[in-house]
Amino acid sequence: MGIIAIQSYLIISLFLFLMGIFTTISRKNIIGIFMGIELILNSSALNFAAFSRFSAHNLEGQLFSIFIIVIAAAEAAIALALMLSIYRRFGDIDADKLDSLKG
Amino acid sequence: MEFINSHLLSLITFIPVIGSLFVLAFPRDKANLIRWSALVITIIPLLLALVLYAGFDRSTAGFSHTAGIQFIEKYTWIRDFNMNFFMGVDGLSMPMVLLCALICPICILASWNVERGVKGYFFLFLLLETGMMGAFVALDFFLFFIFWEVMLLPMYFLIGIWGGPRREYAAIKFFIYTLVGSVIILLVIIYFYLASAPHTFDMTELAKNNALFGNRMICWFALFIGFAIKVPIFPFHTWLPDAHVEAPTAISVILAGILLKMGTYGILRINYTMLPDMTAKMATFMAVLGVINIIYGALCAMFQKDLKKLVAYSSISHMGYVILGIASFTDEGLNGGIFQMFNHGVVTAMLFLLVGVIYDRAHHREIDGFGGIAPIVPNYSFLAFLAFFAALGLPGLNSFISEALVLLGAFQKYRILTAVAATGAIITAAYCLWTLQRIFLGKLNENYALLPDITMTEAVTLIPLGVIVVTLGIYPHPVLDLMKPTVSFLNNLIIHMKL
Amino acid sequence: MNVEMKEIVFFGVAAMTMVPCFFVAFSRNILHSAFALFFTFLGASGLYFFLDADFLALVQLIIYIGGVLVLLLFAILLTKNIDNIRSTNAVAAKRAAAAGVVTAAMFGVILYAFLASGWPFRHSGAGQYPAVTTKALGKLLLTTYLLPFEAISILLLAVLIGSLVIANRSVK
Amino acid sequence: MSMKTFIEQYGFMILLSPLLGSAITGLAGRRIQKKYGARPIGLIACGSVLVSFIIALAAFAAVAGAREGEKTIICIVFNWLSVGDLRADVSFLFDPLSSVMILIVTGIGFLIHAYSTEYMKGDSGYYRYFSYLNLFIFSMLLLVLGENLLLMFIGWEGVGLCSYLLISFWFSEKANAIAGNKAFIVNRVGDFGFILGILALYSLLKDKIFGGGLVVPVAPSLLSFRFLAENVHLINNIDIFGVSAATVICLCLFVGATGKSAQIPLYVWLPDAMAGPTPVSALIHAATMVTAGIYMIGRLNFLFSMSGTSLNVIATIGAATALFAATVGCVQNDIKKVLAYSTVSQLGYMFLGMGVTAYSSGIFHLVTHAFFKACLFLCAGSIILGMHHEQDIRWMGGLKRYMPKTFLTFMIATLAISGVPPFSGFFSKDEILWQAWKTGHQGLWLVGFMTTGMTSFYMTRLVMVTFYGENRLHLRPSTDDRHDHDDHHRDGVKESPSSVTMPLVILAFFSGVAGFIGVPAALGGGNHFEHFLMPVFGHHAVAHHDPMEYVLMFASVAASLGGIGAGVFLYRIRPELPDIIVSKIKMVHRIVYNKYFVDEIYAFLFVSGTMLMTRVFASFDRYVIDLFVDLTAHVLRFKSYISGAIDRVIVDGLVNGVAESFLFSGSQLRKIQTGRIQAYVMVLLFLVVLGVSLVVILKGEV
Repeated sequence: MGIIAIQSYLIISLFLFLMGIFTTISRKNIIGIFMGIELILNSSALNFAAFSRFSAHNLEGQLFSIFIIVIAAAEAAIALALMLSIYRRFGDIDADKLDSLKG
Repeated sequence: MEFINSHLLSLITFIPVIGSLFVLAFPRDKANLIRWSALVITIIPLLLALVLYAGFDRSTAGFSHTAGIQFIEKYTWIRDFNMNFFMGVDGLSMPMVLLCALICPICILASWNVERGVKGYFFLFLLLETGMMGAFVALDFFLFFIFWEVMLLPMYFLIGIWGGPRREYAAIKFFIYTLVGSVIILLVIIYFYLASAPHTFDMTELAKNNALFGNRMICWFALFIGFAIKVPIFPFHTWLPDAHVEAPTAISVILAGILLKMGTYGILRINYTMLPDMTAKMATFMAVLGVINIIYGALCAMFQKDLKKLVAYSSISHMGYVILGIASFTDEGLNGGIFQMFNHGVVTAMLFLLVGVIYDRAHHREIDGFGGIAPIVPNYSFLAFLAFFAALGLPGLNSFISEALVLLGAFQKYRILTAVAATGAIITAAYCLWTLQRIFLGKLNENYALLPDITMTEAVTLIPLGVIVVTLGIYPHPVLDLMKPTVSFLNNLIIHMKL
Repeated sequence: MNVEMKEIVFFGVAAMTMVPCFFVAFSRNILHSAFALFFTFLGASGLYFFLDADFLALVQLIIYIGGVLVLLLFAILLTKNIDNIRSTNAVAAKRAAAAGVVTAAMFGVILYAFLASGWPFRHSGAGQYPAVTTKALGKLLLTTYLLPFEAISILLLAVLIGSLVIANRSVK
Repeated sequence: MSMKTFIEQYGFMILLSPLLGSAITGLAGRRIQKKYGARPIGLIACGSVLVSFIIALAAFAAVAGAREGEKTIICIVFNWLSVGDLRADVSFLFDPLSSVMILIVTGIGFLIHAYSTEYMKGDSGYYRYFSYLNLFIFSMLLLVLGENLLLMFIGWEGVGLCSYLLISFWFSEKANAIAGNKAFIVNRVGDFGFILGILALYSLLKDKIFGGGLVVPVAPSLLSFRFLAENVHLINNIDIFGVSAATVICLCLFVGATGKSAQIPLYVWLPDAMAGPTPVSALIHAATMVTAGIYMIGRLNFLFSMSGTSLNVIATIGAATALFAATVGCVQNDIKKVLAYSTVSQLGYMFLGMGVTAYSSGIFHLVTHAFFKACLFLCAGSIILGMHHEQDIRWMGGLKRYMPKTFLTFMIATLAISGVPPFSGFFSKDEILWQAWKTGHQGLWLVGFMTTGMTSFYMTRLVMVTFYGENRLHLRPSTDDRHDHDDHHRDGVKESPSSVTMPLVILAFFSGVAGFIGVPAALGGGNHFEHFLMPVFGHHAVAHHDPMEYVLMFASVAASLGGIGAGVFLYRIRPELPDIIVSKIKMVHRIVYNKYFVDEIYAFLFVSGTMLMTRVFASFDRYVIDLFVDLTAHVLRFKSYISGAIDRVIVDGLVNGVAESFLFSGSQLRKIQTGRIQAYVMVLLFLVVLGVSLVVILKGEV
């Protein structure tokens, strides 16, 4: 029972979370950014599940993870639609080109 | 009829303003309708002034409700500041009201060919007349100050808009100069209000218990400077030539004819009655200023190239006689001073109208620009000769009587000063004749060979003034008797109060 | 050494979750990173199993891999034009450095939080945790968490319509 | 209705008729002249003067006829001024002095009016001329009849005005206009003295009478002559500036007299006054106006006799002027200029007479001078008419043959002025010289004596040059453009028509006869003139027959005959001699000819002096005062600029600064808004890190 403790889950989710952030920031492609976000969401869902298992001992944590997953799915749909329209409009989906909001 | 009699003064004062509202109502393009209605509106106060003149009692002297002041109208106006609508006329203001009522219709006639903004012009003009009339008859200090300001504003616009090339500069200079003066006067008014026991603005009350006021010298000087700017007295006079040169004819007639008298009227009405002891002390100071005015004005006039500026400086010189007269505290001197105020009003009005006539025809006022036009315009030159000779104080015309009286009165008190003032007559004669000679006599200047003689309207403005100049010269009683009781009252007020 | 079979599998699953992350982050080809993502999600669902959250793991599999990842692939295939896929995915060095800094900073902060919390080892209390969680989750979902459940359904509906509208409208 | 009451009631008509005449011809003249030509205007003018002449005769008769005590008749019209203690009525005083004067004024005036109807024929300003002339008669009568000083002053300036108008009558000529100006301004300078005299008199009397609490009848008219005559002694012992009041007042009044009667300091205007038409010179600048000064001294003789010094001053100035003017008169070439200087000289005589308190002899000389000087001027006028407006005697000559009547009258008048016995000049001039000698002014007598010689000399020169010898009209250089048409007229010099010569004859007759009214006792005459004026001038000690009077009489006759002889010799027998003499004393001649450059000196001293002063004052006004005004304006504007600048720089600066800093930082921050999403995320996370670390640091451990 040694290592399947909450610490390891925390470390895994932390790792996932950090890689998620790294990907979101460094990727030039919008889809890359989207992947980073998915990783972050996963890491948080994992965390919820881990805590629900190890400390809260009730299922609410898991329930919350489910919510996160559902939202992630919704978000993916929207992201896809946006990407399609951006692609059609701008011709490519390079994040740097989309700076019309530049100050 | 009874209503008119009891409210004569306020009628005379406010008819022009009410009339000006009618003028505003007329459509803009009916210039003639506006002109004629303006004329009628100014004729009514003239008639009322004649009624006033007829009903004026020439025997009472003094400065209180019972004696001296007649046609009193007194209504409480602002209760808690004890300001009341108090109007009355006495020997001092009666000739001035007459002069004002006489000059205004003549000026309306003189501004018959104003083309630009006719409605605005006549509205402001009628407002101006109310201001002047009110200032002369107001006996409540606050009311006096209000009319004093009402008189100032239209003047600024009339010069500023309808004036000559440098009108803005002249209008602003005039406005600020006079405004500074009136601000100083306002300070004194307030001081008097606070210093008087039952806080009052009523001039007669203030005069009665004027012993209450402290730092009398400063008050006297403040009032004197405030009014001196208007007269104008020597150091404060530089606004006059500019304002005159730039003002349209009718306005410079009003400015010289009536507004200058406002200053001396103020000194007599306020300085004399409210600070008699100070006035007595400062008599020599005033006399010296008067003589400077005479000599300085005459010499400057001689140098001018522009005819209107020459006449402006000549009015400074003539007003010097008024100052010398009122500073002499003798019956002859004071009577002469006030009579000179009336005469000078008539004479300069005539002179400025003449300048206006020639300016309308030749569009320039250079004295040397003309030459030998007497045979071409005989009527005009006859009137011009009459006016200029009246200006240089030829005996038999009205100015001589007032100047002689002033000199007779002043000689008793200031021997050398009056002698110097008498030399003024020589210089005045010199520049008047020299101007007449350069314009009317000598070789004919070709480009004025077919100068048209004076028209009907111009004649109607000039001839009444000419008649007055001559008749008052021969028989001065009609105006002179008005002021005698008040003058003797003022004189012994100063002499007895002399500390 | 007495490391049990369970812990080894756990290690495997953990590695399967963490290692592809590098590919997701650094790979030049967007497709490769997509596939890497597939393995990460798979690893995650494995971890859920370890947490006895069986329903959750399945949901993860179905929705994340079945839904999200498929959409992702759709997006990649629709938007990439074959020839310049490489360039679009290149990770600008300067940006990576910045990202690295931020990540390290985040790592530092969270690590500090871990350490400051004393890092108590707490093992999984066996027994109180139901093996099959679906029924309990369902009950929980429809009783105490009915409101979020309804809100989520509305959200999904809105998303459904929204994405259709966005996709169509932009054509004009 | 006795003559006296008639005068009291209708005396003012004497003034009214010329005034009406001048008003009618002046105002309506142009239309009358256009419609009916010049005749009616001449008639109206002469008629009005005739009416006043008749009334003057009546007044003279009334005064002469009156009994000893009431020789003065007052005609009060209305109260003109009554202000404070001053009461002046418009009232007229008919007494022996003024009745004599009005006789001269209206008599000679009428003759000159008749003369000028002919002389001014064809002049476009005909109506204007007569209106001014009538106005002059009115003002002169006002001066003479005025009952108080103020009224006299009005007449005084009125005459000045008319002389101005008439001198510059042909004003199209610039020189005439300037001459008119000069006359009026110089008169005005004189009037300045006159006014001062009145002021001083009035103020002193007022102090004395009202100050001293004297019981005085109802408000007296302080300046009226009758009142002055009685009360002037009151100011006897008062001093002004250390000098006795009477002297100061008399000298001031005398300044006025010199201005009006052209004595030494203020005579410069009279020669230039010849620019006016000749009849004007005759009436105004010979007979009437210039005598105003002498009349004034005569009228105020009681005042003048109070201060000996002023009388001496008057006498000396009179004598000096007489001599000075005579010298200048000898060398003038313009006929009217010669006569003008001779007038100044004769006036000097009159002042000499008044100065030596021989008032009646002064007035007597005034009367006789009026006749023969008017006659001389009118003759000059007819010569000028005959010679077609040529005034320079050098181009005349031999007119005896062409204008016999003018020549004859001119001769009589010349003899009169030179003081040849039977004629009037002798009696009046000799009377003055004798009085001068008798009252101890021997020096002045000598000057007077020399002047008599010179007078007769220059008059004879005039006669010889103009009437004898051949006609030199053709020698005249026809340079001046006025007479380009004169060739065919050259020999057409003809006698003037009768209406011109008739007044000449009358005047010549009077200048011959007038002397007999004042024959001195020494010559057996009753000296009726002096006797007549007795009530005005008081009684003189009846001179016993001092033999010296005869000696002086012979001396003066000898002097005048000598003068005539010299004149005949130089200009008739040896006409070339004068040129030789002139060439010898070139310098002296030039100085005297140019009137000792007095005009130029005056012009330089006074005219350009005042011009300089006006320039100084006007520029002082424009630059210094306006400088202050504009300075204050500039200072205010500068202050407002400063406060404006302060506002702008500091206050605005701050505000702008803040705004700018925001702007600046904004623009910097803007760079952050790169539009790249990751940049935002990065910043976000960075801030989270920052926030947490801050919380940790601040709160110690978590």
